[in-house]
Amino acid sequence: MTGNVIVIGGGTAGVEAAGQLARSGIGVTVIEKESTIGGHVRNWHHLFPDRRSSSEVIDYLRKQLKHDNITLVTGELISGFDKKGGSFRLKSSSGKEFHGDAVLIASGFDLFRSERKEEYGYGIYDNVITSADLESMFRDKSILLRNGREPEKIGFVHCVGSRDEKSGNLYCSKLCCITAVKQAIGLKELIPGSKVFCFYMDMRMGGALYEEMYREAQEKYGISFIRGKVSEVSENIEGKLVTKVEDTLAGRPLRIEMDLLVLMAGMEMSKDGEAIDISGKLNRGVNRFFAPADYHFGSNISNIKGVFYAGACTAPMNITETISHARGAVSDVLNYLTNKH
Amino acid sequence: MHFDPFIIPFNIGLYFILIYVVGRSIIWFRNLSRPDKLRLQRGFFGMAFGQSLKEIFLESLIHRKILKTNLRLGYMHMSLAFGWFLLILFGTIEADIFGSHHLNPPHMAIFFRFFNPDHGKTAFENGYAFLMDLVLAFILSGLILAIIKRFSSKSVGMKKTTRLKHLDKIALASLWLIFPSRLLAESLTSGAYGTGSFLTGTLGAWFNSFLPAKQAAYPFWWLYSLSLGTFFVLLPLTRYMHIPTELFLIFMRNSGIRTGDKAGTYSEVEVHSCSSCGICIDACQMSFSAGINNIQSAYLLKAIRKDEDTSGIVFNCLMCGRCDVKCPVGIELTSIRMIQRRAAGAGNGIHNIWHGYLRTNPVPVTAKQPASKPSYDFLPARKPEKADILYFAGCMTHLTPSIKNSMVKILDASGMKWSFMDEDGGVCCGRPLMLAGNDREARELINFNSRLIWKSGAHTLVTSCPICYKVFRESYYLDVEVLHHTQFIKQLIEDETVKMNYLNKRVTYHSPCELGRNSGVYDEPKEVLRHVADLEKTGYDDGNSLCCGGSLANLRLQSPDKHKIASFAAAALSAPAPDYIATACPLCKKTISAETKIRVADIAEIVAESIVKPVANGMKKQRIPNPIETSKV
Amino acid sequence: MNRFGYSLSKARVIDYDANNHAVAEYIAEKEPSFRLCIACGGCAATCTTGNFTEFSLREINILIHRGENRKPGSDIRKCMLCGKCILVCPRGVNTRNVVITAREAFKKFGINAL
Amino acid sequence: MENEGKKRVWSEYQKEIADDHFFYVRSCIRQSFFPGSEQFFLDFMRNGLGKDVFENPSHTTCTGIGYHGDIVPIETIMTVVARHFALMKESGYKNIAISCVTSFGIYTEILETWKHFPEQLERTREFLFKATGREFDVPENMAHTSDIIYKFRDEIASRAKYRLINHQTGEPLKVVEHIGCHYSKMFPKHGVGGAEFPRVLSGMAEAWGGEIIDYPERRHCCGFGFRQYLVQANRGYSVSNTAKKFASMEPYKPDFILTNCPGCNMFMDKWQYTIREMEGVTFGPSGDSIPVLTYEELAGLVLGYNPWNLGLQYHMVQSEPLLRKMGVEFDPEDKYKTKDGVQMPIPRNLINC
Repeated sequence: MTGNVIVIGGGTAGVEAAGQLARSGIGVTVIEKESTIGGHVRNWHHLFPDRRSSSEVIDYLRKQLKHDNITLVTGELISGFDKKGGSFRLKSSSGKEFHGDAVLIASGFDLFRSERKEEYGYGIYDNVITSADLESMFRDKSILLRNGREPEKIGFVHCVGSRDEKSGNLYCSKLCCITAVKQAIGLKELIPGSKVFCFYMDMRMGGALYEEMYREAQEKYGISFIRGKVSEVSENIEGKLVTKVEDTLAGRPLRIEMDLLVLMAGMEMSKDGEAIDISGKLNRGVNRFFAPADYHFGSNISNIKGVFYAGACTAPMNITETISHARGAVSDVLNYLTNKH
Repeated sequence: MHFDPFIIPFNIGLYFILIYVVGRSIIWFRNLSRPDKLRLQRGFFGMAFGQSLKEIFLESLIHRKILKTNLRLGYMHMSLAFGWFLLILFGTIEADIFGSHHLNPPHMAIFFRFFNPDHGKTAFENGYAFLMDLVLAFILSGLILAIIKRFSSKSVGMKKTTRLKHLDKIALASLWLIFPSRLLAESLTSGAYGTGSFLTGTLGAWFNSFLPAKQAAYPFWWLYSLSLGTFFVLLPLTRYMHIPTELFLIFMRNSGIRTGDKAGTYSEVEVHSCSSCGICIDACQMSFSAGINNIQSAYLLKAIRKDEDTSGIVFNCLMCGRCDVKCPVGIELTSIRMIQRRAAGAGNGIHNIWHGYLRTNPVPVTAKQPASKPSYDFLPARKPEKADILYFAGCMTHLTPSIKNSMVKILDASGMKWSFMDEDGGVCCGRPLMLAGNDREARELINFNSRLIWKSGAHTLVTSCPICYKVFRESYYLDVEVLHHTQFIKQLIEDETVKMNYLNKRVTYHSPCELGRNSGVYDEPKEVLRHVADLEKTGYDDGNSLCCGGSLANLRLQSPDKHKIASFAAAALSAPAPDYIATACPLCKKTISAETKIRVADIAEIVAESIVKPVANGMKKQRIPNPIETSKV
Repeated sequence: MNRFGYSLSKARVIDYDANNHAVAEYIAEKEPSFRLCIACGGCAATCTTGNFTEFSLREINILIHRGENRKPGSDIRKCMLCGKCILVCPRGVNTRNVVITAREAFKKFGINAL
Repeated sequence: MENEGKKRVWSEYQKEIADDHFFYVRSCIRQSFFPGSEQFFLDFMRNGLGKDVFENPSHTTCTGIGYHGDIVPIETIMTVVARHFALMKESGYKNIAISCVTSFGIYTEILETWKHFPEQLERTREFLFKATGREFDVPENMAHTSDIIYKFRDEIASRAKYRLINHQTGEPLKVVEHIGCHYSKMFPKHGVGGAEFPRVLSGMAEAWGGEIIDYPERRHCCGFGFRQYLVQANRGYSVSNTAKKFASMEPYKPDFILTNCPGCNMFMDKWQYTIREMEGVTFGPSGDSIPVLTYEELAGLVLGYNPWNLGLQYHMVQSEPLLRKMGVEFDPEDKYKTKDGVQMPIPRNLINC
């Protein structure tokens, strides 16, 4: 089989798809905006539910990318494409052009900017951090407050920018619940004497081994789960974070002081993903992610023939789902190229 | 020459222990309640005395019960106890016949060979020596088993063995030394004088071939006497106190004294009668299914003897009664546990009044003040409907509606005038509270239910739950016949009130602990089953039946361990590949059915499915539709 | 003091940090399955006592976890220990021992019932 | 706490505030309880800055208290507000300056309503015309008077006679700002700095040398709550709310409370008295209470106005301790004299005196 496919995005989805395509004899150009591949996984320390080190995923992706059919272009941001006959022309922001027989968009997601939930004071209060910040603390193996002390009371705020009409995101980001459980366990292991709380609206433990991990968090690690959306956070004179939440199970408001508050930032359509389709030719869902042609049978297919999707550019996904989705995309791309020639 | 200094340790030990045991018995006797004193006096001078002697012979010497449960372990106990007894008996006779005097002091019998080293020359003497050697060999064979058991309990067919404390180890060492040192002492003496039989004689001759046997024997006679003396002196401080205590227990029991609900002398004697043989551990499903090996009765009694806090042990028990049935000493283990449960936190449980050799005053009993004392003043006044038969499903049965519905069908079919006492949810029978040690609080519920029962005018109370059944029978003061539904159904069958089709199914029967072992109802359920199906044996029948693990009696057991116990029971019941596993308890049904693919059905369900039609045809159904009216106080 | 015809009212807020967590810790230590509750309410729905009076083990569980001990201290007395809740609990919480241990804890820490 | 973070928030909530030619609408509470404040505003704007601020004597209450007390229907209050707009139109003004935060909230709510439900606007035109024969235009620019003072905060700073600095220690005074709920909580984009970290008062206090305290219950309501206060049986909720705020700010030892809402000012001032009488509790240092100032009073003090002309003696909590800290010169003898020098009766049991 012959042909040349342009994959936009060198994260998990893009690299997985590129590797599979290349092994089918297709020429692949992977265009990554950063200087290196891996996407968000690079910023993560370990993954749920098996607590695998995320570097293993990066190593796997590197191996996938090692193929003569693959050309990796880094530092290029795609800003628009057009289709002439059966071939695509893509423009990058630096003015470069790329040509291919098909385009696979794997532009992934952006983490919700937690500053937007002003009431939580991210960027204002010293010890309000995001789940991503905490991952980098895990990588340093040191969880310290701004004043250099170890936190004793840590709270996880679920659904920051997800399931939130005020943030304009009605959807569930799906991974934050299990990430909070994973991070809470990680914290308890690093600081066994600490008290850890999760403030949740619903615990959405849909994946394999998620519920088991939740149970372990309760039973083995003594993590407290308080059902209620954190409404506001303020700093008191000792620098502790006064957290207000309605304990919906007790039916009463609850006030608790925290040393450290971790905001579980949700997933949003990536800004750079939006830039690919500057002229708005591709359909978008109500969640602003790229809308596949069919949520059941065509989750990798776009409304433009020859443009395909892989991974979290269509909806929040975990690594497992992203890899499956990317493999699905490969099958659709190959079908398309076969019928085209 | 009838004296040698080496006999001093033995004599000190012997006379000490004899006087000590008599003293202790007197104190125990004095501590008995007045009725129990009378019972014991009457028993001691009556028929019970012979009964006791027989029991002492069979159980304390022969160890019949242990032999029945475990041949190798029984042999070990028998050889040591009965063998030693024979050695003393024959030794005394030997000293009496062959010694210089009649009626010799005990050491003459024990150290006969030392004082009569050339005894055994004549044929008769030789024959007697052969007998003595035989008995010694018998004991030594048991001793070897005991030593092996200590280091590998599986060799005597035991899965677990009890753990020892320090003094026990010293006493054990001295006990172990007694018979080898006797063997060596007698052999060396025999060797020097050319006497002895197949054991001592042969061994002695061999020693004499390379040793100055006569000189070498003397230290071993010392060792023999010392080990005996040490063992006797240490006896009151160790678990071996169970030997004399058990004799006292047997007399008490045969006189009709029982453990009862409260701590007393009898329960204290029971605690000291435990030999820590470990049979209760092997019988315990928490041990063999769930691997929990620190809560069994032997450990409970040991903890009481050591005055340790027993609360961790007492509540972690299914109260299935398996150990109770198997205890070779006949200690009422479940009753003792119940006493400790009632006393938890209040200090009026069983205490060890013996510290060292001396009796200490028992800890003063503080009045029990339960935390946040349960209170059921919210219960509404209820007015029951009049009926002949009252049916009480019980809390658990409401979670197994198929049992409830089957009973409704059966009761309707019976044509009797019946009423459903807890159709809209009743008040708990009180047994779960009692199992948690809250007897007084349970009384509130018992009174509430009692009032409903006698106001109904019913002559029979039928319940589907064995837990309720036990408490209705034992702790309610009711003027009605209390029947478990299996008993009730059996009556219906016998009266031919209902007729059933034969189902042509193979079933195994799980006897619920509360119904079987704890209430003695084994036969009626099986007879009902045999009436409709083929009943298969499982190897765990009647007294040996298993607990499902769901028992409400265990307050501490965690869910995963519960599942292990249930799954073992389910596997045993499923082994004959029956069509159904039948049981007679909603809790057992729920617990077992979670662990097997075979259908688990209550006997009531099986009966309801096989009912042909009511024989009392034409009789109007008299079931009262709304039996209990609620009116708020 | 002046009487204004109104007065400062007690806050309804659960002041987690000011509350006494000794009871919750005591129970969790003695009966670790206490932590496993997810407040599904199965226990309360099947409850024999709850059939007659306001009593919810779910509520008691949550309130004790928050250190709000007064209401549970009173309510816990109503349980008959019948054990239906154990059969219903999806998380395998040893509910009866939770109740018994809670009673112990309330006594131990001298928390008076309402 | 990161001020950079706050600046980022502030930069996202900038509103356009007109520079001149204001149609001024008064506040019921402010003109009754703190008349010096409105007097200062008009005086400073007209004489200090030379701006054109017009007052139409025909303007009335906005009926906001009645509206929030559930006795004035929304159609009625829309018509009343429309009448004010008509007066403004008739007077030839396009920029409205509102003294009251309740009114400001009402005006923004009504303008937003009209934007989303234009038929309501048409109905209101009809109602107003039928009732009064007047016609109106929607204002081009709407500002709360605290917005206007905020706009000219640097101008005031440059003319300051006193700064918000403890002249004995040289330390900045600790200022607790309290923003009226209806200023920006309903429509963050209409408030300077938004709803979570409003800038309007903190901007003034910092410009004049003070230090803003960010305490945990900063966002909490003053307790007015309309119905909570108006019905005596509910008044306990109102005072409890305020007590919660005081308890939360107490550890920071604030020198004074600065408000932009006349209702808040009144409640935070008077409830301190009430709580002291009820419970014997005060929240200031050494048994004192915390003075509560309007932004006009504060601006007046900074500019060197006579405190008694600003009406500080009308407060429940007296401000002498604050005046001494600021080094403001004042004559205690003049406190209760009329402008003609006639001695008035002196109230008993003054707080902080």
